[in-house]
Amino acid sequence: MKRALPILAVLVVLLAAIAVANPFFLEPAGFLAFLKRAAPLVILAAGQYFVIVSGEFDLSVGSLVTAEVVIAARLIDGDESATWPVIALLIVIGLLVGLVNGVVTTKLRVPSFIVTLGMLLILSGAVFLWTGGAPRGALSEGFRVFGRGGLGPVPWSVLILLAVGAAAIWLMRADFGKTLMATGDNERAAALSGVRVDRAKIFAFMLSGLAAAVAAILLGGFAGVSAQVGQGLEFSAITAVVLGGVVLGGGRGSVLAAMAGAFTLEALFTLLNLYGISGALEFTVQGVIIIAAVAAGAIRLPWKFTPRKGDAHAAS
Amino acid sequence: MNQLVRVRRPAGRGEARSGLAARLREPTQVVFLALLGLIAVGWVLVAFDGGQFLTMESVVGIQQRSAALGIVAIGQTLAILAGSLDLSVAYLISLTSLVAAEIMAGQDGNILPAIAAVLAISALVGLVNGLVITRLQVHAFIATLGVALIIKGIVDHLYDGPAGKVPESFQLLGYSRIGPIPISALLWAGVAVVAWFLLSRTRLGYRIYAVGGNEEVARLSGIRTGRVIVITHVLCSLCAGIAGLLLASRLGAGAPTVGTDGGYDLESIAAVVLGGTALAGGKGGVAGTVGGVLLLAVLDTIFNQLEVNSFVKDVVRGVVIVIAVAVYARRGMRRSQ
Amino acid sequence: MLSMRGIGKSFLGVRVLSGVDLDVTAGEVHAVVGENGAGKSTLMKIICGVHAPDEGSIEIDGRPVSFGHPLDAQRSGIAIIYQEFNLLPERTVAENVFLGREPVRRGLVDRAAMEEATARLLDELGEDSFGPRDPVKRLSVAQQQVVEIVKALSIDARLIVMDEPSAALAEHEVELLYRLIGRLRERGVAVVYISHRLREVFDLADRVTVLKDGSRVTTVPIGEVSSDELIRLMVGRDLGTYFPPRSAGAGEVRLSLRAAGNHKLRDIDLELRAGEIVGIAGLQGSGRSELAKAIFGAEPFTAGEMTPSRPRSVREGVAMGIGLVTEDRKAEGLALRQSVRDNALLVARAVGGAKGRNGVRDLLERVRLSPPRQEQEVRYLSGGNQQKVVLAKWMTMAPRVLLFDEPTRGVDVGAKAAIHDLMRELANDGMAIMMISSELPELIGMSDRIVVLRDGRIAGTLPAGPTEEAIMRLAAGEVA
Amino acid sequence: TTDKPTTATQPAAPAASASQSAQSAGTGTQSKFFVQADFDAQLAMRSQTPEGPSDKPWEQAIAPQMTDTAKYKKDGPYHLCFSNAAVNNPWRQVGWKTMQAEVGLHKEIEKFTALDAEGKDDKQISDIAELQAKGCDALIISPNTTATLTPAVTAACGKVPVIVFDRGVETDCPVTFIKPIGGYAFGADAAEFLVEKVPAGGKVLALRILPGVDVLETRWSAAKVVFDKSKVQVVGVEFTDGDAAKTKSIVSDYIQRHGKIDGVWMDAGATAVAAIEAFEDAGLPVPPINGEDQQDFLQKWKDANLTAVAPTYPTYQWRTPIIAALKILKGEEVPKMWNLPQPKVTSENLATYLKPNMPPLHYALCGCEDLPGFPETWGGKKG
Ligand SMILES: Nc1ncnc2c1ncn2[C@@H]1O[C@H](COP(=O)(O)OP(=O)(O)OP(=O)(O)O)[C@@H](O)[C@H]1O
Ligand SMILES: Nc1ncnc2c1ncn2[C@@H]1O[C@H](COP(=O)(O)OP(=O)(O)OP(=O)(O)O)[C@@H](O)[C@H]1O
Ligand SMILES: [Mg+2]
Ligand SMILES: [Mg+2]
Repeated sequence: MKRALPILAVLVVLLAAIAVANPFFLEPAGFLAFLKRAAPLVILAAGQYFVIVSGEFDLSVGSLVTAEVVIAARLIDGDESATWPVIALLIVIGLLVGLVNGVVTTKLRVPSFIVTLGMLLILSGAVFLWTGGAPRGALSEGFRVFGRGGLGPVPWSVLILLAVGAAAIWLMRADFGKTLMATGDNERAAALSGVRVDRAKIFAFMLSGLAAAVAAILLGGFAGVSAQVGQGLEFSAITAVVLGGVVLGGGRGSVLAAMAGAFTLEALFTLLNLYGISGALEFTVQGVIIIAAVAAGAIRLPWKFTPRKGDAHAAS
Repeated sequence: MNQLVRVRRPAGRGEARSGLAARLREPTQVVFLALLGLIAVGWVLVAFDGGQFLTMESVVGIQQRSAALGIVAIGQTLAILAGSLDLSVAYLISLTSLVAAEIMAGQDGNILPAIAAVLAISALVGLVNGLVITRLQVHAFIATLGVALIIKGIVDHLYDGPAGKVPESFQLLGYSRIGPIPISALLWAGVAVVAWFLLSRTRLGYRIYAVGGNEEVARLSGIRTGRVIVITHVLCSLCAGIAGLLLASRLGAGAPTVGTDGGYDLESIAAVVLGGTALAGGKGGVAGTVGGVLLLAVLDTIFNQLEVNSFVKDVVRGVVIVIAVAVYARRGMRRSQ
Repeated sequence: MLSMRGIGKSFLGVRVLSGVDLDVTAGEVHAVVGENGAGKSTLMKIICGVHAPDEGSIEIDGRPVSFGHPLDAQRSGIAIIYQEFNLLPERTVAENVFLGREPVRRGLVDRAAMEEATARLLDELGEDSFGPRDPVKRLSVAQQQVVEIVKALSIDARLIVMDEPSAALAEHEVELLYRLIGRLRERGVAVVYISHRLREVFDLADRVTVLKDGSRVTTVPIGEVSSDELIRLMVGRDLGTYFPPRSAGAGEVRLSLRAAGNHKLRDIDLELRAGEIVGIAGLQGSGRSELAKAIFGAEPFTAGEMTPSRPRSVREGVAMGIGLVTEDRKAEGLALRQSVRDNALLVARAVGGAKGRNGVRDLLERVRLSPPRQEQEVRYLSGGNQQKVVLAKWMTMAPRVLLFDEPTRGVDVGAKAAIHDLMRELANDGMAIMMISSELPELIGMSDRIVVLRDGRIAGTLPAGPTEEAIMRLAAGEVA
Repeated sequence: TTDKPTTATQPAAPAASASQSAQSAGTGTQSKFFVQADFDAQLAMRSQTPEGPSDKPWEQAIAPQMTDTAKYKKDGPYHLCFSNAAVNNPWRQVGWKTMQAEVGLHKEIEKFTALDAEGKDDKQISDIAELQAKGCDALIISPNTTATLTPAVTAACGKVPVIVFDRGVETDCPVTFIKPIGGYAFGADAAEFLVEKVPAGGKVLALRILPGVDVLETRWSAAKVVFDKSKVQVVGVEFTDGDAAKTKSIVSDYIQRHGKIDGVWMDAGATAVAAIEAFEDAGLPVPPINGEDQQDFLQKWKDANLTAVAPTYPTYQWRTPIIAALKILKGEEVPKMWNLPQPKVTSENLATYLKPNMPPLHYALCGCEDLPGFPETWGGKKG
């Protein structure tokens, strides 16, 4: 919680600025709409957080989201009865992709940047190879309800977000989270304390894959099938996590802050939109803010490069 | 008090491994061997398909296709060797292609000012990347991603389509060739030779390896590591600027999406690691990168000849890149045992 | 020529040096001695511009200087052989030697000149087992040490700092080093020489400065002290008095090895008993750490027997009730950015044991962590307190066997005594303890039995309280 | 040697001829892509009757000016080559399949070589160069961008008969340029519908995919002309990147901000359903809207009984280049500018275009129903 304070403060300021420009934002419906829109990115950021805090990257989530939506559409093909089996399958696929990322990273010792870059290419190629280039089939109403519908006034995605957020916070407080954090901080020390570091990292990748599956269900539900649904989400998710003060290289930062980072990013987009910053310059503002936020965080702390692995001679 | 004497350890590992077999196991050689293998496979496949593989045109095509990526990848090699990386090259290419074409405005007389402006802007972007990384201590991934977004915003704000006009004389850069060798390939070769020279014959090159190999060791040895990283980023951006010029000459105009459509950011990184340069820095070189780029280009040519669709290409590329790096990683592990 | 006044330095709030004065004159060999962690290396790093002092001033030839970067020191004619290796494994010997100072001709690095100069320096040192073009990653530790020396010599320096240059050298290489230092002295070069081997200090030095707990005790001409006096100055008290009393006797066998071995170790026969502290002695590289890691399961035995069973992984070792306090705390023992509590609970969490979780506070009090602030990140603790956290980490699972590898390296005197007390207390509670230490007095003071290793084999076992000589003889393999 | 055309006579950039007469009222300054003459011509073409078989609109041409091709006459069998810009969206996917099926119809085509530029200008330039060396009898080009591909196309013209379709190039060297009437007609069709259905003073939201693409720019500039002359109020022009989620968010934001939106204009139909859903999710009736001939939109239109129109940019135009190539090689004359008819889907003819067994992103005007492999090849189900 303490670690999340700076980003929460920024978030509150942004939300206040939005409310000034758009009073509707203060009404429950307006705020819920914001939460609903932010939900997929926040969930992805939570998943990405696990990977980053363990000292790795996951660049494959964006194309995984696209692949999941396209797969869902083709398999469901408008058939209501296929909804639940396909949702289960999507989750399995998400976990499986994470498993492969994790195993190749830890067992074959390929840097995760490359593994997940390769996975990005493979997923985006394979899924369209399978569907012949463009999405086909259709999602069922039952599938779409998670992204569109709600329980009374509260959108399902907000409820799912709350559940995912709570689960992520719980996981990080549990043994898994603590050992994962130690792994990201000092892999060797963790291994010599009996932590199964490879397994912890693989699990982190699987959580990221799972988050991508959930985000895909929400995004597909929200707006239907599209081939671009996941475009650029990997960078947004990493940006959100970093914005939350989580350090690339591992071992530092809280999942709450990572999720707050995602909300902040989403609030920033909303705000830029509201104040009519040209769609294009939005990116410029975003770039400046990301650099500034990370620089501010880095300069306050006595920051050091993470020790490079594999130089056996540094220790005497 | 440590009163025990350290005994001399056997110099066991020093056995000379300078034989041909050992040389062939170096990543650079591996990538060129793979290249030869791929050409052989391509030959067979295309022959089965009833085509002819390495015709004059396809050889020219391979060179034309790989020139721009090759130049960017050379720059990226420098950044990665220094332990950094640059995700802003794609947008910088778009920006510089526009700057070049806008300033040239179809006039021969404007070519030199345009080149100067492109190089100046590239150097400036590289300087910003380098300073953000070293002075503001932002991780290279985030720093260059942020700069990429900034450039993207500016380009998208100012341009909504191809703009400017490159004079005929400058288009020769993109289209002329001497026999089977396009000028663009010569430009690429030139950049590669300069980079190779820089890395193997100048102090700066030695320092790049040192900083990428172990920043602390480099610092303790009296190297101003921050300066090296900044210069490396300037050089990397200059390469992107040169690629921007080349693309402008090929397209006859500047285009705001030419860099991103080409995927020059991630693809250049892929080519570099494919060439055996370690993503962590300090190990590898330009020759491997040239091999990596050619490998991707030959792969493309084979796909082109066999008319395989682009989705298969993505899958194969992804698999090739991961397998290549896994092979290098295994090699490294075996050696350090 | 070099004059340092009132140098003070703290790391993360821990005072490492305070008010240190040091004067070195041209042509002098000035030895600096002191216990592990006395601050010798830190002082040297200040001379060489690696660290900036928090207080105090440095003058060279009467002119005040302040080094912001190692380069500044180099330019003032100061070279250093670091205690830790500072080489790039991927580059060649010549490239490492001239790193950052490559000779250039017409703007280009003159490889030939560089390799020639390196070859000449290697020649002077009588080193012919490798050449300037060999990549450093293929060299042995001793050969790498030679490269470090050559690297410092290649700077035409007026002051050369040597931080334990001989630690990894063989006898004849040390001889060559002596001759080299003699020649440097003739040329008027000043040498600051750090070594734990007092013989070398007496052989080489003109004057000696003693550091203790970050302060200067004294500086004297070498002729005015005896070896015993010097030790007393360094340790500051009578040796042997502060070790806790030994236990009455050993209990049941907790762990036994029969002809155990792996790639580094051969034919190890060893028994660890409840209530007993077994000391392990040996030269650097004799396989002591390997032995501990093999028993623990981190680098498992591949041959022989181990009862109750032979662990094949760390987790199996932990499950058998074995704990390992590693020799390099920062690299292998702690997750420095995590809290004291999280580090203390790491083992319990990793193996899923429920024990000790609620009693972390009690545990931290038991290891005498002072003050026991559970939420503080461990990197802000002093070396001694960090080591106590490592201890607490293992105690959460109440191990039956605890292996200590250099448990007091870089730990100050107070914490050292506390750790010693604690080790004995644990033994008295029935734990079997194995302790590796390079500090013979400590080993002699603590152990109920000392096993000496040589080249991965047991060279002999000595009963409680042997002389240092007896250990040395076994360790070095001199036939008695 | 050079692969570069030596022609120095390239037509002036369209910007130069941009009409000054277009008002800059209401929705801001007119796009630099706007060419008054083309605008007028396209709007006129809408009411002209095309020549050719009415059951095969891909063979029809509006007001054709035939060009002689005798010099290209050649005996079969033929080797046709195709440089494709990309197959990266459903429209191009449907078109590409249609083209391949069309090739299958003709025995005299011995070989059909196609290269996919994957959306990269630079690759397409190389592809075109490479294809020229493959002994093609005719080269079909679907350019990735207009301006940047012009030199490459010009170069190819010197060696083989070139057929360009979809996007144009800034040279008239190709034997024929095939396209539907065009973007102005599309944009105007949709805008005129909205002006008719939306009450005076009503708020219209215009959704565009992205700036800078000529075929899309013309759609908006035509709509702009129509809107500026009308009494409806365009409350916003937004770019959606063709992203359904973003479209839905933008529409929701506008509904929130303005309370009510009375009409939605779109420059492409891919995200029309997302826009409709934004109204549904807000619990509001869907206002008059335009989409395109994609099945999901047509289905929604029918199910929700919308007030809608769907101008089209027919995918059947992918058949025409093959037909044209064969005509050229046989020495038959072809229109220099082959303007294909560009029908629009209205409530009246909706039923004929809605094909429930086709995938949601299928384009109804593929003209592929009579081709072998239909409907499976296009992802549809039999029955
Ligand atoms: N960079 C650092 N950060 C934190 N603490 C440090 C750092 N460097 C040294 N220390 C601490 O400073 C103290 C003095 O260390 P130093 O290396 O100077 O001792 P030394 O006298 O050289 O010991 P040895 O004989 O073992 O080499 C030790 O407690 C060590 O843990
Ligand atoms: N020939 C060698 N080349 C490189 N490194 C070596 C070699 N031999 C041993 N080492 C390294 O030196 C370290 C010390 O070896 P080991 O642990 O066996 O000895 P030790 O007696 O525990 O010495 P120390 O006092 O350094 O702990 C080991 O970590 C090992 O990796
Ligand atoms: Mg020291
Ligand atoms: Mg050891």
